[in-house]
Amino acid sequence: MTLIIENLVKKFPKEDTELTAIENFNLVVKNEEFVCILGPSGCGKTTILRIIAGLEQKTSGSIRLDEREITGPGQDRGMVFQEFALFPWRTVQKNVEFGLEIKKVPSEERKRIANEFITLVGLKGFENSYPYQLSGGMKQRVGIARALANDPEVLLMDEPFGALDAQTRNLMQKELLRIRQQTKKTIVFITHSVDEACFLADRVVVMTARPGAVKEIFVIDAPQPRDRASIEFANLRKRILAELEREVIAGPSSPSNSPEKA
Amino acid sequence: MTLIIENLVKKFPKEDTELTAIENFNLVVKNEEFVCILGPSGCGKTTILRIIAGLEQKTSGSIRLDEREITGPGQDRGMVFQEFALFPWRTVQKNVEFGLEIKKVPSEERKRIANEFITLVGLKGFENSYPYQLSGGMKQRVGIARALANDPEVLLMDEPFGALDAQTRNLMQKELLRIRQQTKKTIVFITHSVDEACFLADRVVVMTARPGAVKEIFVIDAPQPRDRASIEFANLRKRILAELEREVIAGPSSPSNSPEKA
Amino acid sequence: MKDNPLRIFGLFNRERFLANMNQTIFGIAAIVTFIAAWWGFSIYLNLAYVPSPDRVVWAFFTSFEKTEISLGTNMWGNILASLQRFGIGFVFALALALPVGLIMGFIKTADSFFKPLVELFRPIPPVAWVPIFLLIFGIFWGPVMVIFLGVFFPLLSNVIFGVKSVDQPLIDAARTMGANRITLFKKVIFPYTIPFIMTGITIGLGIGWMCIVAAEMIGAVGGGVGFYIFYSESIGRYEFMYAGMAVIAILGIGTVGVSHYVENKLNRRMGVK
Amino acid sequence: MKDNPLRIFGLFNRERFLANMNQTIFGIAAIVTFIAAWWGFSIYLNLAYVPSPDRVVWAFFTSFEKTEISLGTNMWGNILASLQRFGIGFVFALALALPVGLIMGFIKTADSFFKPLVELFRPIPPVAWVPIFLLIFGIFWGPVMVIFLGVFFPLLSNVIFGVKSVDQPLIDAARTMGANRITLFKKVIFPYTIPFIMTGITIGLGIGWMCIVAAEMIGAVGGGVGFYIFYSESIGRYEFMYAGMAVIAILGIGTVGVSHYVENKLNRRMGVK
Amino acid sequence: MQPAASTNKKIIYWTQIAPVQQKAALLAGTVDGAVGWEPYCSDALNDGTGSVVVWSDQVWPEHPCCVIAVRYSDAFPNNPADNQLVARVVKANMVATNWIVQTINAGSGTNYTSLIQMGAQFSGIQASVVQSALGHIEYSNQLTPAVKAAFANFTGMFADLGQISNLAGYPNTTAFANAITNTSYLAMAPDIQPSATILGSVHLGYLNGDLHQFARVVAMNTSLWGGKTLFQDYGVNVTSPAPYANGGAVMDGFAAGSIDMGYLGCPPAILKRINANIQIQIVSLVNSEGSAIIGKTPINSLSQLEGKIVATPGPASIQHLLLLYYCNLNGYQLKLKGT
Ligand SMILES: Nc1ncnc2c1ncn2[C@@H]1O[C@H](COP(=O)(O)OP(=O)(O)OP(=O)(O)O)[C@@H](O)[C@H]1O
Ligand SMILES: Nc1ncnc2c1ncn2[C@@H]1O[C@H](COP(=O)(O)OP(=O)(O)OP(=O)(O)O)[C@@H](O)[C@H]1O
Ligand SMILES: [Mg+2]
Ligand SMILES: [Mg+2]
Repeated sequence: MTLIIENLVKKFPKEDTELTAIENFNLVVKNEEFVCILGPSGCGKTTILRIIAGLEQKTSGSIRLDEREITGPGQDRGMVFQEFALFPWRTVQKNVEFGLEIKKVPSEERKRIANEFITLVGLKGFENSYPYQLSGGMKQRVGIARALANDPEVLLMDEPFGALDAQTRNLMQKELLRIRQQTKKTIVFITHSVDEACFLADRVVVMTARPGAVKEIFVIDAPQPRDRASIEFANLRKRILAELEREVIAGPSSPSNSPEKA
Repeated sequence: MTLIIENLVKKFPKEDTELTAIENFNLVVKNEEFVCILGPSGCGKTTILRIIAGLEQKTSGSIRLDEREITGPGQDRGMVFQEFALFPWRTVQKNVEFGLEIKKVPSEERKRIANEFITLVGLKGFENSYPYQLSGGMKQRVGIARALANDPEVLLMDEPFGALDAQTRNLMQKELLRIRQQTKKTIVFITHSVDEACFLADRVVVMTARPGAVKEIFVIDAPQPRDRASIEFANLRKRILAELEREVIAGPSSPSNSPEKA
Repeated sequence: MKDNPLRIFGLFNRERFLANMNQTIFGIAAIVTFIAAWWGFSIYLNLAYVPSPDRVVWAFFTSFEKTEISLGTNMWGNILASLQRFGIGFVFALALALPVGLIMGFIKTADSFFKPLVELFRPIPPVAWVPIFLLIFGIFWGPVMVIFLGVFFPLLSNVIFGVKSVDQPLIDAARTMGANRITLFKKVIFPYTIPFIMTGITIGLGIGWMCIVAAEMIGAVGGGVGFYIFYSESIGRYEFMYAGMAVIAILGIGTVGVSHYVENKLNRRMGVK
Repeated sequence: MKDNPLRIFGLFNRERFLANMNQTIFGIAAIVTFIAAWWGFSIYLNLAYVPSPDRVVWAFFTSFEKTEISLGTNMWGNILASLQRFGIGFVFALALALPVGLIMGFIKTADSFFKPLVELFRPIPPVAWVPIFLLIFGIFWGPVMVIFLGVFFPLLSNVIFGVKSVDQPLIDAARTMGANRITLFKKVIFPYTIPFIMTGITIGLGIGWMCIVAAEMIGAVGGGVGFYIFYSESIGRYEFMYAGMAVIAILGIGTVGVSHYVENKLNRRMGVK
Repeated sequence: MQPAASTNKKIIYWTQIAPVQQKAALLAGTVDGAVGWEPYCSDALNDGTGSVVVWSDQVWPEHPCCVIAVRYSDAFPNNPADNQLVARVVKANMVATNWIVQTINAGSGTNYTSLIQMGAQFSGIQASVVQSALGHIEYSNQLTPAVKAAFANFTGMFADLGQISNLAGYPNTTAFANAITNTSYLAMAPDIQPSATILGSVHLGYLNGDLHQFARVVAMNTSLWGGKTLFQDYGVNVTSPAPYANGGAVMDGFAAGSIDMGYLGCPPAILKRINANIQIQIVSLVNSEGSAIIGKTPINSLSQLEGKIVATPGPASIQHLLLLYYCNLNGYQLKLKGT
């Protein structure tokens, strides 16, 4: 599926005025493309993902999926949340089965799929644990398994590996690439790790500080699997880091953009 | 202050049996030392930090601060939480002032200190925002400012920079080192970033997978500020990564360690 | 799941055990103090309306054994009368408040329509309806209707409150997995609302018992435990009045106990801790 | 803070405005339908106890204007009587339930001691005390005591529940910043508990009005709006009875309104959204 | 009857307390005076708790008090069989009344002893109190022109008080009083004989502990009438719900269809017949007189009650009307305590 974002603007109310979180954001994500979004903390990454998911209303602009304007959430777009959003009254197993239940997948099949993804994220043995019994990283992995089990065409991932240790993170990255290879998903992926972005993405989008817009897009045509030790990889990392650094040092414009408060 | 942990064990109830999260953990953190803890997701890092903070009761073993057994929390140990734990009814400013209010610091002084640390974490302009109005990384930074403003002798930090972009993270790392330099704090710091550990720590502790214990300790005597591009740095990173990799691949022992369930 | 004998030892916690002991001792001390104080007062004051505890206990058992000639029944008969009205009124309230509350919480339009009506009637204390309901619906259905109102409104408010307070991130997550309004409702909102419903039921039970006592006292027809209390007081047999109050308290505790039992069952089925 | 004129335009949301319009229209439709149905029924049934809306409105105003000779007072007098008892009973309940609840929620030992006593008395519906309280405490303080009980227990439960449901991570955070039990209490538990207290007060207000109506009907001593309702029914002037019920409803809405106002003020001072 | 001028500052307060509890209230000091029905007046008087201010017959000689009313609807009693049942209840009441009057006149004997005992049990009051109470109640059944005139007079007072605003379509109080009294059953009574078979059943309401309605208690006592109730003796099975708290509730019982006939005071019958349009007729008198205003000893006059509180059974009762009337007569204003 192709995602077209044009002149997207999003404002939030803030105290007596308003805050422009996103301003004139333009991006096309092609079918089966893997796009990583990088940007300073608070620049609007989560906000954009939520708008794509249909969970947040845009203030103005246009956002289309295969030429259909997005008006609400749908099974075609799955999301991994930055703050996990697990159902506290469901066990790990039942959390992962949630989407499959909705699709009315038969119980046996549901179990099989759920177990597959629970194993994939390394949580075998915790099928019957409740979210409050898990560590931060384990919760995050349940969220990933839940989104993957549902097999959406577009996968929206908000810092999905942020709470994982380097090794688990590497394993998960490889698994994600394998799954993408098999299932031809379109993926929008938010991360703070330039290394991760370079390892995964077809294109890396660097955003400006608040109000968020596209600052620069890096196309990576190195074939998968990529070698982190290669010179090209190191060069790319450096270029992106430099770009980001400039943005963070420039800093966000005043948080309140009402003329009187400026 | 010197922290001595001996034969620490922590068990949690799990379904009909119990889960050993920590087993025979031994560590001495010297006065003014900066120790980083690394380990696979779910290995018990948060649990150890909570026991040091006095928020969780150990199952057995001994944990002492300057020869006094730790029995509960105290102002001498400050903590930055993995899941932020901001007071939702307080603004950013009021959250940061919390500890100072408790210490009965006069209002003017309180404001000055709070503003200093809010600026330090890059949240100027958001003093009057409530937590729900912040992005993930912004919340995390409020948590850091809150702990620092309180100026504890021992600083316990649980993945404090996990939700930050690389640049902000770098800035924060440098600020932390500067503060440590000035205030001679003892710091226990949990991270998933080997790079971060190598950049910050006097010693890096690598933990085993569940049940968590100390696997290996790396002493880093390179002087601050360290050069990430240096060969020593790269070598150290590689060694630690290799150590971690082995642990993750070995994987945790069965989550339930009751003999009947094994 | 096989039980693990180690667990009993592993989890046995000496401090917790002692703490529990302490609590029990304090609790018993409180009750003993209370009874002693009561007994002392009853002897010291020597007033008919402060009977000693043993008189009340005696009256309690007597009220069950002996038929009260001027009422033509004993306590069992009165309990039956109250319980019948209570049960019917309660079940009707439950049967109406649950669907209406869930729908009002979930569908904006329904809320806009029903809310003004609810807000019109809710502020009228159910007890205020007693006289007119006795007239319109008679001595059986009158109190039933009062209980219905007494249970209906707090339950409705709680259900609506529950539906509206579902964590937004959970709704978001379910929607991205393709939940439509119906499944959202079945799999997220309803499980989330159960504790609120149960709170509403507990409050409703309390108010329901109050309503029936009031209705039976105000109407003072058709028997019931409330009537028994009123009657015993009016002829100055205060120990029987206190016995009647104890019976009402026990009935109240019983119904709340049943509701907690159901709550636990439901929670277990829903997998909520 | 200066007001920002842009904000008014920036936040003006056509869809939200239309949605609100829709809601208002539905609400008005509901009320109109109700009044029309009532009017129709009253004409169709032609029963004394289903007076038409205009009769009730007329009775409402008449009850304020005209002194009822056989009572020696008008509605104002009855409102005064009810409001006095209500106010005193409510304030006493508040003054006792707040500290006791906070302490019981916070100090294990206090909880162990008081809980059995609370659990002994709570299941007795406050209304069941009406006859004996009237005898012991008289026609003024009797109803006051009933209201006291009616407000005290739900408020107490809510306060305890609030204290116990404070988010553990927030307590943890405060403790690591050196909060001792007192500051923990002042800066975390109390602010967290405010919404629970307010819920308890709202429930307590509802129960309090129910108690006073019941007490005034059962005892029917010393006037009050509950008495007025009962009296009007007993001589068959139903339109005045409904007027009395409307008055009670308005008093109820008024007190809840005051409590919401206080809640908002408090929340603003505490910085809770 | 007009309210005293508002310049009149002489106020007596009232509060509503059921007669059964009035003595306790006097003792507790909650009130300083009370107006109630027998035997509760005598109960307070006999042990010196209270002193008489005035007996009701001193204010309104021979005033009617309780009556038997019957509910009129499309269903009952609209045929000869139902009319028979009503007449037979009236007859049984009449027989019981006569028995009471004779027994009281005899003043002793087994019948007298059991009468006193019945009264004591029914009202929960000592036998000696019942004995003196019976001396203040006039038991009679006939709806004489004087009784009807008294009904008309009461109706007029209610109109003056503003408690009623119309006369149910009748041109004046006399016409109304005539319309709600139906003497035909009393007229049928002399010819009615006991019946060997049960002809039907009647739901009959009555008030809690009111010795005015003693005839019903006597009629229901099976030991006096050869193992059945007097009503059964006359072919009627009588069933009753629990006793009603006041006459207004009995009228509600009629409206709700819970009872077919009932014992109640005439004021609530008049008030609710007009205001609530509850279709009843008064078919028999039950008693006259038998109420009193009393003060807490040593209070024994209205002037001593000035500024004090008097307990009444409630503003719809004849006792309340008595107090109101007597206060007005003596230039006092009655005001609800606490307002
Ligand atoms: N309250 C609890 N009840 C039961 N089990 C728990 C509880 N808290 C933690 N655990 C278990 O203890 C183990 C260690 O958890 P902990 O949170 O310390 O891990 P961690 O090292 O911080 O992991 P991460 O890097 O993912 O945050 C996990 O297996 C977890 O399931
Ligand atoms: N509900 C809200 N109300 C008001 N402001 C909001 C809200 N949600 C987000 N914002 C603001 O919008 C801006 C962008 O937030 P967003 O969460 O999209 O950032 P982000 O790029 O995801 O940051 P991070 O990397 O820290 O998660 C922030 O300044 C934040 O304060
Ligand atoms: Mg984000
Ligand atoms: Mg952790």
